[in-house]
Amino acid sequence: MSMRQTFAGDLAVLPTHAFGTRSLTWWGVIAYMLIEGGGFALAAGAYFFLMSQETVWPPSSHPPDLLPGVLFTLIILLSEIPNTLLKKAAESEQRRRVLLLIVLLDLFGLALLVIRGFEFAHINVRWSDNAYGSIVWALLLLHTIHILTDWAESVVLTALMFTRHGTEPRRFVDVSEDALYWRFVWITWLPIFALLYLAPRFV
Amino acid sequence: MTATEHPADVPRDGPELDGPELDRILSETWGDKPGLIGWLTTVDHKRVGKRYIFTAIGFLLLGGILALIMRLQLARPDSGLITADRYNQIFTMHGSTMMFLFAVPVMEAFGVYLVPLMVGTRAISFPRLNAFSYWLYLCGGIMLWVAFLRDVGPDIGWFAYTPLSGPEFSPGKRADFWAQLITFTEVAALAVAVEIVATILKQRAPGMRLDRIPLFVWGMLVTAFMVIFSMPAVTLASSFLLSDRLVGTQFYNATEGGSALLWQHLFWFFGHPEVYIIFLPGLGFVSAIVETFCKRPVFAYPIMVAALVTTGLLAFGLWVHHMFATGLPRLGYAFYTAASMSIALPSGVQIFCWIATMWDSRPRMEVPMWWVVGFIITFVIGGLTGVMVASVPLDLELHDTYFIVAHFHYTLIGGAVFPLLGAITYWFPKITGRMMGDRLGKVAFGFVFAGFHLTFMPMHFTGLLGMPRRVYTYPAGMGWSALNLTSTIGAFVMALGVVLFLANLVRSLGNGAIAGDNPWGAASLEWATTSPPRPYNFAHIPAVTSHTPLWEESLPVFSGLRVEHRELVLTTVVEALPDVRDPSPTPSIWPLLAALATTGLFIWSIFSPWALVWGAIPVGIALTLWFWPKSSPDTHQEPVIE
Amino acid sequence: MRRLLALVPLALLAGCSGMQSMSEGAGFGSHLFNQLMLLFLVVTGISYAAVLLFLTMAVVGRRNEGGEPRLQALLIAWTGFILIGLILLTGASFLSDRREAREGSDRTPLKVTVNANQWWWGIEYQNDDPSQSLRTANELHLPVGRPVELKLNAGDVIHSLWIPALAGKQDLIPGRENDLRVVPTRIGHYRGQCAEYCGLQHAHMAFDVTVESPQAFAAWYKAQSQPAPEPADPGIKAGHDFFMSHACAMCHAIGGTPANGTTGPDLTHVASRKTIAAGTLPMTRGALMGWIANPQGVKPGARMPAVGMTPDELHAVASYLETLK
Amino acid sequence: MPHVGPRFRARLFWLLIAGFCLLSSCRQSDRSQTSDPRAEGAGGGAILSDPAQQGYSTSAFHIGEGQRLYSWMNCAGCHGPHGGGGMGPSFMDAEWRYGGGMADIVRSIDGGRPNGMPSFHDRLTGQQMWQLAAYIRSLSGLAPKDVVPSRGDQMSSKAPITQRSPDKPAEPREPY
Repeated sequence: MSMRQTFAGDLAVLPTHAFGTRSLTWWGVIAYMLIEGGGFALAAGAYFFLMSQETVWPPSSHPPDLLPGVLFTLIILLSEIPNTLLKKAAESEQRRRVLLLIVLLDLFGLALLVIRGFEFAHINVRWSDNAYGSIVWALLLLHTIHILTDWAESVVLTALMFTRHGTEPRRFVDVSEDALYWRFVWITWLPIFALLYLAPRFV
Repeated sequence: MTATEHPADVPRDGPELDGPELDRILSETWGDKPGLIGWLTTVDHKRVGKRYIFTAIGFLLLGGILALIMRLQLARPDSGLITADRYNQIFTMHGSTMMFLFAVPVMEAFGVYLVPLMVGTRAISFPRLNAFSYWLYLCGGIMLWVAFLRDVGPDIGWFAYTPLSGPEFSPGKRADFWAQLITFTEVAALAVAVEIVATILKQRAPGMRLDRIPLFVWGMLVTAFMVIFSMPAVTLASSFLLSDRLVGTQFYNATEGGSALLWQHLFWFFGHPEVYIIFLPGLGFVSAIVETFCKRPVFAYPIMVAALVTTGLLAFGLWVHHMFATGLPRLGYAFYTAASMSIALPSGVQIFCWIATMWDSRPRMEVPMWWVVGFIITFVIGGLTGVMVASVPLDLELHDTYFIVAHFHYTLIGGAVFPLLGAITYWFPKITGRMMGDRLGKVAFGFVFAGFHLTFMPMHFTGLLGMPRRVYTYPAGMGWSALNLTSTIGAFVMALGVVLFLANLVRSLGNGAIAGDNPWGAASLEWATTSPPRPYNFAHIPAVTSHTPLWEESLPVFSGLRVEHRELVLTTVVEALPDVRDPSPTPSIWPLLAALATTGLFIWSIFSPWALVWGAIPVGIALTLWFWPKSSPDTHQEPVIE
Repeated sequence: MRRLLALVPLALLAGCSGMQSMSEGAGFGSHLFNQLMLLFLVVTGISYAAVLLFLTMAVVGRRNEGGEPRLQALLIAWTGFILIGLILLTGASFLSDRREAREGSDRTPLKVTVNANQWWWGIEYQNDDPSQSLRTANELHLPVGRPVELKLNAGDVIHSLWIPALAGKQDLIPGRENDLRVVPTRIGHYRGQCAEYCGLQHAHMAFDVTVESPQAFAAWYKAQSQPAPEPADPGIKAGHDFFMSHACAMCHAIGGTPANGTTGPDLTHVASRKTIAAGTLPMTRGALMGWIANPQGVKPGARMPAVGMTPDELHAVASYLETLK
Repeated sequence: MPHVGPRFRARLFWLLIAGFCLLSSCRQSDRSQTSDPRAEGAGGGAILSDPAQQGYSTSAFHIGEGQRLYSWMNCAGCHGPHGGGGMGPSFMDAEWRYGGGMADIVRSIDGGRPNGMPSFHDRLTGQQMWQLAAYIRSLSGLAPKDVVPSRGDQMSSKAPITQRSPDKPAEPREPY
C-alpha cells in the first residue's frame, strides 16, 4: 500500500467469546426483537383501530374463555424462574446445570404449546365471522408462531448441547441469548393477553 | 485470555507474517470454492453485494421498459395500443418493480458491499443470513415477473388499496402474488438491515469512534433502523390482505367491522419511511462523493449526522399526508401538514452543507460530481413541490394527479437514482479495478438529465390541468395531449441516456483504464484495500485516528488475528475499543436451500393455508442444518456456526 | 383585477385553463388554491433561486475566503430562512383551509348525495320534501354562488370525487360517508373525474358539471323532475317496448315507466345530458348507438353487457332514448 | 368486426415486447368480456352454445362477475344470500333437481322452471347467464379452490366457501 504501515497493537490478547452486548449475535437477537416487537405493536394498533370502529366490543360473540388464557399466562411467568437460572448458568458456563435447565425449559415450552391449543379451542369466534374475530385470531396466531419458532430453536440448541459441540464456550453465549429471547416472548405475551382477555371484558 | 488459548501457538497476522505470504494464506482461508459451487455457497459480502446490485439494475431495466410502454400508450389521446387490463398490470408492475425490486434492494446492496469496507472489517456481520437474503429477494422477483408474463400480474397499483385489492373486486390470484412479493422483499430487506446495524455498531475498526464514522455509513445506519421499524407494518398489512383473500378474514371488509382505512394507515406508515429508506443512502453517496472531489471533509459533520437522524425520525410522523382526501378530521391534518413541512428543514440544511463544502474548496468536476450537481438541481425542485403537497388545501387539488407523479419522480430519480449513478461511477474502480469512461460518462449524464426534465417537468402542468394518475388513456381536447407527447419523447431520451451509461459500464469492464487502490484520492477506508478488494478485505485490521483516515500521513494497523480460521475483531459501540476476536461463518449451501424452502412455503401459502403448517417443515430442517456447526479437525479450535 | 393577477403566473405556468384545470378558479376552493399556490410558488421560487445561485458560485465562482465562521453564519441564516418560510407556508395553508370552510356558511346549502360505483356516478338531489328529490347520473347542475354539500358514498371500491375547476377532491370510501363542500363562483361548463384508482375503467369515470344562474337551475330541476313522456310515434313505441321487455329494464330506471333497475344509471332524462357512459362519449345519436351496440368496444370491462338486437331494434331504442330530454 | 382489430394488434405488440410469454395467458384471470352480441342474443339456441363456455367455470373473473350478478338480479330473494336456499332450492348442497352441469343451469335460467323459476331469456345476455351458472356451481364447491373468492364484501353468516368441504353433486338427473 502506498501509505507507511505501522503496527499499533496486538489483538491476539482478546478473548474469543463474550456475553451480553459484547457478543455480535446479541445485537442480531435484539434487532429481531425490535422487528417482532414492532409487528406486535402494530397488530395491537390495528386491534385498537378496529375496536374504535365498533360501538360494542366484542361485536358478536363472547370474549375468549379466561381459564386457558390465565393458565397460559401463569405458566409462562413461572417459566421465567428456570429461564433466569439458565441464563446465569450459561453465563457462568456450568455445563451440567445448563443441560438440566434447558431441558426443563423445553418441557415448559411443550406444556405451553398444549395449553395454547386449548386457547384456540376456547376463542369463541371464527376468524371469518368479523373483524374482531380476525384480529383476535391474528394476534394469537402471531404469538403462537413466535413461541413455536423459539421453542423449536431451543430444542435444536438442547440437542446441540448434548453433542460434543456443546463443549465450546460459544454455545453458552447462544444459550444465554436464547434465554433472553424467551424472556422477550413472555414480555410480548402480557399486552396481547390484556387485549384478548381483559379488554373485551372491562372496556 | 482464556485458558485454552495461547496467542503464540497458532499462526497470526503481524510483522512476522505479512505481505504475499499472508495474502496467500488469508485468500485461501477467506476464499470460496472454485466455479459454480463456490458461486452458490459464497458468503463473501462483496460477491453477494455485486450480484445484489447486478440483479437490482436488471429489475431497473425491466421497470424502465414498462415505463416506456406506458409512455407510448399515453403519447396520444384515446390510444388503443394497450388494453385497459394490460395497462393496469403494467403500471402496477412498474411501481412495484421500481420500489420493491430495484430501489430498496440496490441501496441495501451498496450498503452490503461498502459498509464492511468503510468501517474496516473483514466481513459483514451475519454473512450466511446475507446470502439467504439475496436468494430470497431473487426468488421473489422471479415469482412476480413470471406471474406477470402469465397474465396473472397484479393490477391493483403498487399501493393496492382495499377493497379493490380485496377478495371481491380482485378475483383470481393477481393481488396475492403482489402481497406475497411484499413478504419476500420485506424478509430480505429486514435481514440486510439487521446485518448492517450489527456490522456498524460492533465491527468498526478500532478507533473509529461515533464521530469518525463516514457519512455514508451513518446514512446506512439510519436507513437500516428505518427498515427495521417500518417494514413490519407492510408485512402485517399484506399478510392481513392475504388472509382476507384466502381464508375470508374480515380485516378490510367495512360491512363486517373492518375498514378500508386500516390498510391505508398500515401501508403508509411503511410507505413514507420507505421513500426515505431509498433516499437516505442517496444522501450518503453525495456526502462521500463531495468529500472526495472537494478534498475536504463535508462542512459541519455533526449537523449532517443530526440531519440524517432527524429525517429518519420525522419520516415516521407524517404518513397521513398520503390520506388528506380520505375525510379524516381536519385538525389532525393540520398536524401532519406541519410535520410534512418540517422535514424540509434537515434536507435544506444538508443541501447547504454540500454546497458550502464545494464553495470552500476547489471541486474537481469529474463525472460523479456532475451527478451530484444534477442531484442538487433536480432534488430541490422535488423537495419544494413536496412542500406544496404538504399543505392540505393544495394537496386536495394536487393529490392523485400527474403533479404528484412529477413530484415523486423528482425526489426519487433526482434524489436517489442520480446519486446512485454517481456512486456507480465513483465506486466502479474499487469494485472492478477499472475506471469508467469519462467522456461517455458525461454524455450519458447529459442525456439522462435532459431526458429526465423533458419527461417530468411537463407532468407538473399535466397535473395542474387536471389529469389524474393511473389512467390508461385520456380524451382529446383537454390540453394534455401535447404535454403527454413531450413526456413520451423525454422518456425515450432518458432511456437512451441510461443505455449509454450501461454501455459505458460494460465497455469499461473489459478495457477501462486500470485504476489503482485509490484513483480519486479519497479518504475513507475502503480505498485502503486493493481494487477489487481481496476476499479478506484488510490484511491487518486498520486503526482509525481521524475522520478522514487515508488523508493522514500513516495508517496504523493491528496484528494478531488468526489466519487459518476466519476471524475478525469486535469493538465497543461508542469508543470502538478492541473487545473480542469473533469467528466469521464459512461458506455454506444451506442459505440457498433455506431460501428455496422459504420460497416454496410462500408460494404454496398463496393457494392453501396449510402451507404454513407443512411448508414450515422443510424450512425448519434447512435452518437447523444451516446453524449446525461443522465439526472441525482439532478439538480445541473453535468451530464456527451461523 | 386581483384574481387576474393571480392567474397570470399560473396561466403562464399551466399553459392555459381548461374545463378540468385547477387554475380555472371557477369555485371558491379553486380560487383559494390559486392564491395559495401563488404564495407557495413565490417562497419556493426564491429558495430555489438561492440554491442555484449558491451552487453556481460554489462550482464555478470564487472560493470562500471567510473560512469556517463565514460558512457557519451563512448556515444559521439559511436555517432561519427555511424555518421562517415553512412557518409562513404552514400558517397560510391552515388559514386558507379555515377560510374555505367558512365560505358561504350564511346561505342554505344545496344537499346532494353522490353514490360512486364502478365506473359511473349516481347523483341524487336531496330535498326537504322527499317527493321533490331528484335522481340523475354522471352530471351535476349547480346554481352559482350557492354552496352545495355533497354526501359521498361508495358502492364497491374507493373512488374520489374531484372537480378541479371548483374545489379539492374527497374520497368516497365504502362503509364510510365523507362530505365535500363546494361553492361555485363562476357560470360555465366544467368536468370532474374520478381521482382514485378504481379498477379497469378508472380512466372513463368522469362527469359533467354545469354552473348556471339560480333561475336556470330551477328550470332545469323542474324539467328533470318530470317523468318520461309517453311515446306517441310507433317507431319510438317499438323502441320503448324493446327497452321494457329486454335486459335494459333490469338495470336502468326511467321515471314513469315499468323500468326501475337501480344497478345502472337513471335514464329518465339521458338525452338532456352532455355526455354518456360517464363522460366517455358525447350525447349524439351515433355515439348512443355505438355505445348500446358494443359497450366493450368503448369501455372494455364495463358492467354494461351487449344486449343482442337487430339493427332496426337498435334504431328504435336509440330514437326512444333521444326523446328522453 | 372493428372490435377484434385493436385487441389483435395489441396482443401482437405485447408479444413483441414480452418476447417469451411462457404459457398462453391462463384463462383463470383473463379479464376480457366477449362482446359479440350476435352470437348471444339472436335465437334461444345460440345462448346455449356459447363458444367459450368451458372457460367460464374455471375463470375467477367470470365467477366474480357471476357473484355480482347474483346480488344485482336479486337471485338471493328466492335462493338465499349465499345460495343457502329459501323459496327457491339451495345451491350449497349436492341436490340438483334439474342437473348441476353448466348447460343445465343456463337452461334453467334461460327457460325458467315450473313452480316459480321465471325465464330470463330476454332479461339477461348469454354471457351473464354463463357467469351466473359458473358462480352457482362454485357455491356448492364445484369450482377449483384457487378460483373462488374467499368472501364477498357483504355481511355473511356462512363460513367462506374455501373453508367448506364441497358436496359432490349426484349424477345429474334428466329434467322433468
